[in-house]
Amino acid sequence: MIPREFEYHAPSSIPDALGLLKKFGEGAKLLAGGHSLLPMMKMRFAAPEHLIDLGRIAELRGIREDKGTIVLGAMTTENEIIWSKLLQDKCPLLVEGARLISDPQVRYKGTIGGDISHGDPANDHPALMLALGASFVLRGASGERTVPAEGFFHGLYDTELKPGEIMTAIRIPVPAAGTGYCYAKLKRKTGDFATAAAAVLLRMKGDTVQEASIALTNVGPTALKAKAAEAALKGKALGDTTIEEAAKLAMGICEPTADQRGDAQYKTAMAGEMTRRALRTARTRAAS
Amino acid sequence: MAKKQAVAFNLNGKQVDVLVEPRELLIHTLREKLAHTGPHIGCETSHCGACTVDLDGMSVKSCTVLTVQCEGAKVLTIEGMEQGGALHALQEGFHQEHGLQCGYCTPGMITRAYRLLQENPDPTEEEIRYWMAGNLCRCTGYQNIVKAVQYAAKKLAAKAA
Amino acid sequence: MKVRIDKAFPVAAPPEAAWAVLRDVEAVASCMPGAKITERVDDTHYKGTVTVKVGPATLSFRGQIEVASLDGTARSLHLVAKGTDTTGSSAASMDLTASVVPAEGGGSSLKGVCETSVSGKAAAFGGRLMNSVADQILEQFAGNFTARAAAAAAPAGAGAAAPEAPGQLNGLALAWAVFKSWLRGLFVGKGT
Amino acid sequence: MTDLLERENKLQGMGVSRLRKEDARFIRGKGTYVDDIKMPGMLFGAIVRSPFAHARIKSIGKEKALKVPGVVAVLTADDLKPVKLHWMPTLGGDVQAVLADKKVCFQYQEVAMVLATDRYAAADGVDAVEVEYEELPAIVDPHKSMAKDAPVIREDIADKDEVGHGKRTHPNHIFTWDAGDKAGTDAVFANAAVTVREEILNPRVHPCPLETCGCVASFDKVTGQLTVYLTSQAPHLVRTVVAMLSGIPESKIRMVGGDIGGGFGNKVPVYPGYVVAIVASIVTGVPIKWIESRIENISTTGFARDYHGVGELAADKDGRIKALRFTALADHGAFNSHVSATKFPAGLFSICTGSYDIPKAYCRVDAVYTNKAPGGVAYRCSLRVTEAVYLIERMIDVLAQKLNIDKAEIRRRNFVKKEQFPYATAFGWTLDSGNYHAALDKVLKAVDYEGLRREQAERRKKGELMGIGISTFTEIVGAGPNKVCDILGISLFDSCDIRVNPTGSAIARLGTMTQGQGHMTTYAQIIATELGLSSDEIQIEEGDTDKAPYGAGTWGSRSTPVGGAAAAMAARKIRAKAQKIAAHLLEVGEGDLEWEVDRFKVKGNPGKFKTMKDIALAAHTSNIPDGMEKGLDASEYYDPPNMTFPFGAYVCVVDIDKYTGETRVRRFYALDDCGTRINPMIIEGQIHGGLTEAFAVAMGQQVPFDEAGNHLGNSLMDYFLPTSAETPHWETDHTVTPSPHHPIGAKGVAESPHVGGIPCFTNAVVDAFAHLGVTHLTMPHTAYRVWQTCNALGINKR
Repeated sequence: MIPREFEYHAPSSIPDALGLLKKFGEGAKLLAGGHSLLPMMKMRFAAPEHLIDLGRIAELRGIREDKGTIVLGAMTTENEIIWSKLLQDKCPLLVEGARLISDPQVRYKGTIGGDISHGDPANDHPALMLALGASFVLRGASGERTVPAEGFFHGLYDTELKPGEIMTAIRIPVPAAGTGYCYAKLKRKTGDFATAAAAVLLRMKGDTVQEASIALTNVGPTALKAKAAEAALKGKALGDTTIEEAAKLAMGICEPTADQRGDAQYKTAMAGEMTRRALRTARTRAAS
Repeated sequence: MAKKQAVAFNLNGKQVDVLVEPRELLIHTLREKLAHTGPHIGCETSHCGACTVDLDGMSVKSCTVLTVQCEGAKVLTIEGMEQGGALHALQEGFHQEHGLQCGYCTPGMITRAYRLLQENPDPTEEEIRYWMAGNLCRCTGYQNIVKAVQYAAKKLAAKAA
Repeated sequence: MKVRIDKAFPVAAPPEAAWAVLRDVEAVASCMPGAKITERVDDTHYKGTVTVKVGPATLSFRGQIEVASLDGTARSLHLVAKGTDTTGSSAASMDLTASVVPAEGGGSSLKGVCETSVSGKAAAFGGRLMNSVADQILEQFAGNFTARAAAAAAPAGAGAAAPEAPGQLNGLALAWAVFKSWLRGLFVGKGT
Repeated sequence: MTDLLERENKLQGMGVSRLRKEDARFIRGKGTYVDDIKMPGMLFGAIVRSPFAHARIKSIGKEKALKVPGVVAVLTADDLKPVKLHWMPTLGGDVQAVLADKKVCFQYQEVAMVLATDRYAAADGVDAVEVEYEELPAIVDPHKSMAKDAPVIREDIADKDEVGHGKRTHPNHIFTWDAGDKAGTDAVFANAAVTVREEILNPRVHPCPLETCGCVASFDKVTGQLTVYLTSQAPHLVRTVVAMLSGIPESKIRMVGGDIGGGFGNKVPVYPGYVVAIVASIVTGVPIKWIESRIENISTTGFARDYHGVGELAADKDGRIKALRFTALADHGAFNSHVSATKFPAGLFSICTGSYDIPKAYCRVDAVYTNKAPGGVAYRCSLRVTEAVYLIERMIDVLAQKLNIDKAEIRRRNFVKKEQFPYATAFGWTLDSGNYHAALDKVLKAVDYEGLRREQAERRKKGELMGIGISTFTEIVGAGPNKVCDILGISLFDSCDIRVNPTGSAIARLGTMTQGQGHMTTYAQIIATELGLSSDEIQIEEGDTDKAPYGAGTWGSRSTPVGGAAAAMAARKIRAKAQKIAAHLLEVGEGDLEWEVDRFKVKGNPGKFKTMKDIALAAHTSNIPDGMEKGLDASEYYDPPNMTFPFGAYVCVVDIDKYTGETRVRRFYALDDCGTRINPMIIEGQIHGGLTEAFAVAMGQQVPFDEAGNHLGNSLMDYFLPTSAETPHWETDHTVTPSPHHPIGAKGVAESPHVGGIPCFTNAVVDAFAHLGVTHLTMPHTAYRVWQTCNALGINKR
């Protein structure tokens, strides 16, 4: 469990990092929290010649609010998210999600930007981002662009992030006050990926759903936005039948792969079950 | 062999300088170059927490941190817990509450609990079980480890008061 | 971890043209995604490599390709490829039987039977997804093959429009196949 | 009187929750585990392993590896042949390849060792070794091992019709062992009012101690002395094997256990890694360190179980068991390498009559080779006791369900009664002591069993799944009586050597080997009580074969039953001598003296006495009886007259979420009776740990393979080690029924919670489905599996 040899670089600014990326191209990998890449390097499945550590770039850190938008530096750690007063108040879904990621030590190192740009549907932030309608700030040699979470995830480890680009920030529109939320995650044990999970935002008016946002973790090649399920809820009274219909529609878009966690049938059923539970909890948290 | 790099950091209050390959893992530098064998290696895939050390105020698994990332950092290991010949309340608690058996996970447990109590000085049993879940123990079943952390929390609170 | 896939693909070229490509092992190899022939030992034995790159992970297999049989009358080719990865900790093998049969409208159809297996570290982490691997390999092989055959058949000149065999397997497909559960299996999904 | 209490307290002897002496170093990070040892010029050895489960080795290319900076040498079987160390005897009567000799028989098998200046260079070297394999068909399912056309796994012994344990009937057959009265049992079954049958699997699991296996071997070419620091639960046995193997006189081999990061059975066998490191040190003349990675640990060293059992009970209509018939197909992997007493190749499987009075019984075990890692070690139990107890504790529930008798009641009806002890089982074991009814009743009362059953009935009406599991197990530990127990011909005694110093402190050395059990603390307590010296002044040493007397080590809960007995007996020899000295000093006859806590006093004259400290000093002066040897030392090699039989009554309450399959352990109440209790604090700690490992095995552990013999989950991501968040809260309780044949009445306890806990969890999970006709579910009870059960029953429709 020893990595192959590589050169280490610790740029202190984004331009420097971009410069290094350009210079070393294919042979270079970005290092954020390192809890996906380093184990892979120790198993010698990954052997980059150059490791570019983003850990010393101050402008990639921090959580702030900017006119109704929460802006997180891509290198913001899960632990910083968990303890952020701002997020606890204005975006509790993200806090709830972060608390369910891996284990305490990993959450000190793991970053939201790394989690998202890794493009792994088993990671939790992709679904959270889809549910929250977030967008990502990507910077490359040719400048900066902001892309929505929807459409960012192309496939396993395949995202909109181009070679030579770095994700610098995550922008999340502050959910309206009184929005119900829940991240329901089923996992085998601490530190495991989700067997299936559902992220839900719910805006109610009385018993009627004004807006529902639902995204699923680890039941397809990418995190999935359950659009049909969302549409089915909009304008309806939230009850057992509507929740059931939404769950069925959510299960309809699942295409999980069998592994030690279970077969496709089980994982699909769990995606439905997590959707039901997330909707019910979100309902109890939503102001009517 | 890739060019070695000089890395300087603060280990348990003392400045140390090491010359390492970029690929060298912090756990190996601590154990083999700096003779700090308290932190142990249990899984190498960052699941067991036996290698836990405190890095700039974070509990981290030193099997998944590169030494070159520690330039200028403050590193605290089990060896740095005892102050002026006096055991830390956690070390005392693990002994008093029989929170260890084979002792292999103990340094990581204590180091992790140290940071936990900095962030939450009065944790409930449930909170302790949640915030200590990055450290595996095969001997104790955790029940006495929970007691040990509570023992230390009380003791530290009394001291502070 | 072994899987068998049995498929047929339409080829937009007459059987002769298709067979011309199929019988040329080096041409066939160039249709194999990620495959490269590095040495021709003799008419029926070749050495080559297959590289799979996915996200941050890369796996290179090096090994032999043997032409087990080449049957002109049946227009059928039987290839056996075996290899171990460069660290010796994983191994893969593929047994491919491909044959060209005439189809309506002067075209032809490529029938492929592909048995793929992975051993060692790679199997421990990706074996359960071999089905989609084999499927993908065959799909892409067929795609490249058809294009090449069509080009060969085209009056413009054989092989002129032959597609570049991709230097590595389509990340998305194989990634999904070989590495997904492996990454699930081992790594805490944080950071990159 | 208060003075008496004071003196007793000062001793910190038996029965006291004395804080552990060994903690001082561990809480400071000052333990000395094998990987902490660094010697001048030491090289690091890393092993090249097979990616195939079954293959021929066509060639091994070292050249590239030898060019890697830092790589010093690459060793293969061919390099070991000249010294005849490419094969080694196992503690199971078989032989095992140290480095693969022309052929590999399981995935990750040892093929070569790369020696390098550090572990980084060694890892690079391992990647550079080029091995050419020719893959062969593999056998993964033991049921297919003995098929006519099955590939021969062990060509090396293909011509041998036995490997240590009787006739082999197939090249992949290891042994067939049976016990009991087959004809008599069959007859009872033929005429029984009721019979039940169930196929019961103990899946392949791994003890997975937090520290992996490893060693540092150092051979001194000048003195011919070999010193090995290693993770062994039985250093003396390893020394003997190494001596047999290498021809080095045992007197020139020193094995040192040092601190061990948990064993749980994983660290009993002799592993190729140790042997290659030793050879490498002999060849290179420098110290060699070999340390397993976690993946290597789970994949190659000491798995447990893989027992495919069939349980059958015959009973009358009232549920009184008349006969038992258990068989098991045992998958031992590619080599029969686990430790087993010569006469007990299937370990102590014949304890499977459990706590019950069963007149007729027959059991049989067929062991076979497969292309999987060797082992079958005793994971926190005596060999095959978990498998045996799991069968009987499951089957009695199956019988209860068939007859619709309450699961506590059916146990009461079949228990061996208090007055029947010592009780001879149908398999010939003599259960030393027990009080099963009292234990069960105490537990049922504590958890309000009736109330729980009422609640369960209510919940079932609402379609909820609540399960109540009971386990009333009897363990068999303390191997063992020398007339029946030996390994490689060496009897399973254990030993203690006590020396009392002039000033009344003492040092005791034993042949056992602690791995977290707290021997430094508890042995001192036994001796303190026996000698009347403060346990704080009694030093305990184990594990260094140059210092400690010969012993079979710590496994199968041997330490208290055998080592602890040796300590007590040695101490008594000293006390007997002390009494003579006291009589001499007090100028009275020995018969005029009586022992009190820490002194001999003259009967009827309390003012006249000599403390053990006084006597210790006198023993080193001329003021002792004429002709008496000086000093106050004694040693004891203890041959236990019988095994000890700890028992317990456990109740587990679970709530199952039928929509996710998740099982929540609401309550677990464990009553253990380990006879005399030496240190209640340590006993409770051992029970917490054993229950947690039982929870892991029952609810999540399994080492999965595909049909080609590839591992499908050999890291800690897939292999289930529960964290503090998953682990239930444990309630413990006890009764005390001393062992009549043990010097202090103690029985051993660390394994009971594992052995008794596993069936308790499964019984609870199955009980949750009992009203739906489910009689058995295969471990581990993961959410996925439990959900599949719910789904098949159609009870989780939305």
